[in-house]
Amino acid sequence: MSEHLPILLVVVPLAAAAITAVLRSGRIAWLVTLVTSWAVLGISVSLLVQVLRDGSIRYVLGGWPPPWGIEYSIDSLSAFVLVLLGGIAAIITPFALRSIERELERGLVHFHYSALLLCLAGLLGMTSTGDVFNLFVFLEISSISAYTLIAMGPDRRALHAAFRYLIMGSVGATFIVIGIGMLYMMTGSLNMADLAELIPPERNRTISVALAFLTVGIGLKLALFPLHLWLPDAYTFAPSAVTAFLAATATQVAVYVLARFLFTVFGMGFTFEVMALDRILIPLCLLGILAGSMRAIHQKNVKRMLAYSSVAQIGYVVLGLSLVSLTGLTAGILHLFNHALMKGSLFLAMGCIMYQVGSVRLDDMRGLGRSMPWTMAAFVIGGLSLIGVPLTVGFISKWYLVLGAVEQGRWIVAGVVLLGSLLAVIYIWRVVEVAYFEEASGDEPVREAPISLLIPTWALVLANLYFGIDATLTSGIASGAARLLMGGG
Amino acid sequence: MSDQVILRVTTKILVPAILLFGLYVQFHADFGPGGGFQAGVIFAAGFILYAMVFGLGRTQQVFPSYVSRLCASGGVLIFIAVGLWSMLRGAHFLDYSVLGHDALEGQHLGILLIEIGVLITVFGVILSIFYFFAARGREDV
Amino acid sequence: MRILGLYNYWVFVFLMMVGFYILISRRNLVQEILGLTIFQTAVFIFYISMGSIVGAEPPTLAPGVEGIVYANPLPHVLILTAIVVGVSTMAVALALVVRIKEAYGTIEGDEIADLDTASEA
Amino acid sequence: MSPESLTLLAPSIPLLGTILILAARRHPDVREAVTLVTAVSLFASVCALYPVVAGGGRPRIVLLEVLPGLALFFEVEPLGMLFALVASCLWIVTSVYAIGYMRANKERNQTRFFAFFSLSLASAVGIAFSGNLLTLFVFYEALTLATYPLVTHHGTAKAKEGGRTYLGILLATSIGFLMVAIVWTWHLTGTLDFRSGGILHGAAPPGVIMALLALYAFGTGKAALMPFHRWLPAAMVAPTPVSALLHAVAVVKAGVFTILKVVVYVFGFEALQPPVMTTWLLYVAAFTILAASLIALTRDNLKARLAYSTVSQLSYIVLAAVLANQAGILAGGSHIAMHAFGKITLFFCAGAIYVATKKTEISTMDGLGRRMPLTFLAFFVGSLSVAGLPPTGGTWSKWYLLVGAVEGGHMVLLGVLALSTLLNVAYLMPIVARGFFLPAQDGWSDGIKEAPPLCLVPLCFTAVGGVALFFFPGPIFHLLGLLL
Repeated sequence: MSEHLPILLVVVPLAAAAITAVLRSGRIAWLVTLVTSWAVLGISVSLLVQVLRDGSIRYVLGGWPPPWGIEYSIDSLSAFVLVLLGGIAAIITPFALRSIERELERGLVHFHYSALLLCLAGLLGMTSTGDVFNLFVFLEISSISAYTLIAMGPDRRALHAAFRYLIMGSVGATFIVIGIGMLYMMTGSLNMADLAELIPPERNRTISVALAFLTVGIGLKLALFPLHLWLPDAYTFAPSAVTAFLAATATQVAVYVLARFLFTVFGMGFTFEVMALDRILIPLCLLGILAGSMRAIHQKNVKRMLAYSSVAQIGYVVLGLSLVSLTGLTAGILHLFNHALMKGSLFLAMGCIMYQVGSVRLDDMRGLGRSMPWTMAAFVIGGLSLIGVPLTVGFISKWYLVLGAVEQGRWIVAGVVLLGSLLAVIYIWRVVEVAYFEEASGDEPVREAPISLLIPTWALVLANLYFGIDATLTSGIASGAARLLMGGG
Repeated sequence: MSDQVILRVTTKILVPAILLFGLYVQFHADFGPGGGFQAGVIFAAGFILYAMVFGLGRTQQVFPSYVSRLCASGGVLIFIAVGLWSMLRGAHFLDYSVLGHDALEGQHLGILLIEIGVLITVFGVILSIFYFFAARGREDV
Repeated sequence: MRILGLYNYWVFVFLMMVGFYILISRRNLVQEILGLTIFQTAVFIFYISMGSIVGAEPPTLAPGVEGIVYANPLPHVLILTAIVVGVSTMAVALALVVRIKEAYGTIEGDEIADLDTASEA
Repeated sequence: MSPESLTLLAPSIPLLGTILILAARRHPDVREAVTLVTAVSLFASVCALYPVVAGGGRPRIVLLEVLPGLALFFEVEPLGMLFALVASCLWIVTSVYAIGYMRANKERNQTRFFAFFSLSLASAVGIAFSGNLLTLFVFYEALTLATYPLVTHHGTAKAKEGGRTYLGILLATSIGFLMVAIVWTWHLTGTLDFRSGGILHGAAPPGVIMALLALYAFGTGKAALMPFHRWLPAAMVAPTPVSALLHAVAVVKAGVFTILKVVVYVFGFEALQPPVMTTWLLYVAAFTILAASLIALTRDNLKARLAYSTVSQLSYIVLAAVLANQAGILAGGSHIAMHAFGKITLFFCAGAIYVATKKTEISTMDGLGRRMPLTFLAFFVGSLSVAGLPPTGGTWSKWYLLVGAVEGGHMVLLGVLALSTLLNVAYLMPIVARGFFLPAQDGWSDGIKEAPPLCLVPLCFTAVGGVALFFFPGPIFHLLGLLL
């Protein structure tokens, strides 16, 4: 059975999505989702173990050998991302039960779980496939289900946010299809490993244009500054559990796809030496870090603040990739993982507040430090992680990023990375001050969130601490994956 | 539009023909252009035509929206089941060769089942979308 | 001649730009969807052109027929998938527009933005 | 118990104390007993380590590996031993004082106060025992965060404002400079361990060493080198016990301790000899000494004046460290202890005056000395200690500082130090003089008496301690001698 794990990983949530769509009870749909997400976690962990032990896994679909058939290929990088996806899904599903019941209409609940599973299946597929067109299909599966997930948000603005996301996401997807088409035109292959060998290393106009289309297309999905315009609204108005899920998974997988294309498919030499893409990406990332953090400071809605912070954090991740060094790549991959943990816990804390207070505006958070001590403590720890305080995962990311910048003598990069941290102090502390120093304004006392919401939140918070204190595991995997990407190029 | 006699009569004649043509496209796919995809759309078109002439209520008596959704999911499940079946037979996911006595028969059977799955899903999805848009803003459904 | 010979690629670029222009210049949601659809359709033409070979036969095997140049079927298969994806996207987009119309009473982007700022204040 | 496990035990005691304090939140008496027991057992376990370290041992225990090749570990060396001794000894005194102060003032949120106080001590001991730069950085940041709720204890707008400055400057300098310096050191040497003789010597050209020195000096915001000193006066919004222990001893000493440790174990003396330019940093420190003293002269708020005095005194230690010679290290190391006893006495007095009279401004303290003779006597002794005059311990550190400056050939610094002593006298002695010699102002002198015993005893104890250090500085110099 274990040889089929790569495909089961995608098929199980897909089947579960089909089943939950026709269930009439939200609770049973939730149960199916829960079982599925735990199964996915189990499968992805065993895949990671397998990959670390025996090296990359390849699985051929339908008995058609590559490059004709679709191939699933899992190396240490994809297995790492798969575990992240499984873990986040497994933690957020228990949270979703009560949070979603409160925020959604009754009739929509089982559709929500169906879309969630579909989105998960798409993300898992994107991560495990070795075929570029298959990747596009999974990308669209996850995107379309993400649009519907966002549109289910309790506020009517969610609809408009989802529409904007849909338009920009579809443009991005179309760009990706064009890029893939051009690759196919030049090489006659869609298999990643095959493409990597067939793409000529020297300058070639079609391949260059393909790179441009793919980078912009993925950049749109990734919300890479300045293509991030859809992200703040979408994250702000989506249901809380959905925001946490998307913030912790969708952007991370998009980064994974970018890394796959830039390093594995096009190859490091072509992307960064011939095309010098780093000269474009690094300034954009730096601008993204600064602009995202500055915008975050001025937000009145804390979810939107965190969304802008995500724009900045995506800048960090892509910055790591575009340093094109072992340390830089390790930093990027680590931050991909770590950012998911931070944002996951922060958005789950927002979900707890939404559940009890019904709003996540800064003004409505007065006195929450007293009335919701556990939730706010989770927020503070998540925030400290975002800032990059030692013993949290954020510190590990910053450590590698700064090290990568210092190695190459890029002082401006190191400076901006740390400046971003300081800006994070400002926007996180705005919330802390309101929650802890201002008296509650409401008439009726706010109570602590129920334990079923707190446990998932704290599970992520503890993960923030654990992987910040003992980062040997994650950094070992990340540097292994980085070596693979560098060697494969 | 149910008071237009010509429309009603034409529709009554056309709908079975459309459905039959759908099945033709479905099963002729072994030898020429066609397949579950196109067939599903044609099949759904037959129902949609019926609904436009005779009203949503009557169509849904024949084919409730819940069943259309069941179809949409069921087709996907058929597809997955075929994949798992070949897996249980010891081959990779969706490797039809092991489904029959020999590889040729297996391929035949496999693609047939898959196409039926596609037919059902596409039909269910198209019809669901139609139901959704048509029912929007109305009290009677 | 070479430039004219690639006319379907010119059509692709033209349609793509038309679609993209509509997409960014219109604030009506339905018109935006139309722009998006034209934009996507352009890509279909791109893929189909890619698979065409002058004088090629449809790629079906028949006993006793050999030595024939077949058209490349793969781009067509790919684009069939892409069409399905496009249709699904459009379905979701239209469903969203219906919901937006119900919630806001308008499908003009500017008016929706005004309503949003009004409810923010 | 083996020295290694003691090394681990010492920082865990206050950590455990924090948990117990939180658990005992409903019973103030139990809670306070826990605080005292924790403080005493911490001091006892640190003392138990003293013979080992004084005998030349360096007990070491690895906590865990954070990144490949980069572990969190404790290693007790003489400098850290000294810092831990001072901090844990004074914590006992401060605990007694804090109980008296908090109860007399009927402060709110006392559980939170004592819990975070204990947590701060855990971080301080962690800094003292840290075996490499990473461990030090971890506990350095932990100390910043653990003291934030103490600084903002009152929760008023002013406290919030002070907390902002406090956190802003400390985090900005540590993340912005210190972390870069640490990462750069790691990049250059591949290790962050504290090793005798330094790890940077010969690993980098003089220009890089200079840049690193600047990053370390300014990155250690807790050392309050100008222009990054603003957080210390801002932290004075905290209740006085916090100012006394943390902002005269634990936090600020953690800063200068970091600089000392970096100079001794990361750079090494050789790395800081010409052609590496260090003179400019000496002058920055000298400027801080004089400027802060001058500002202190202008402050009427007693705690603010003491805060600026601390800024000035911290730069003594920075100056001593950057001299990078033997006398300098003796001066810097011993000044950690000497200044601690002097300054904590002064803060205790300020707190006692506040408890007894609710007065914070110096100009309103005329004649108080006759009502509170013990407090003002202790204040006098503390002032002598801070100014470095006999018969107090401060004399020794100032002496070695002068020797170090002469050895290093920096005659200008002699003048600076002399001037600074004068300034010390000028901003501290008038307070004593006002208290004893000026006539009491109208209307308030009736009914004022010494603060409650729980406040009074500690300040007498530290004042006596300051004098005792003049006569028995042996253990301190024995420890520091091990470094040379």
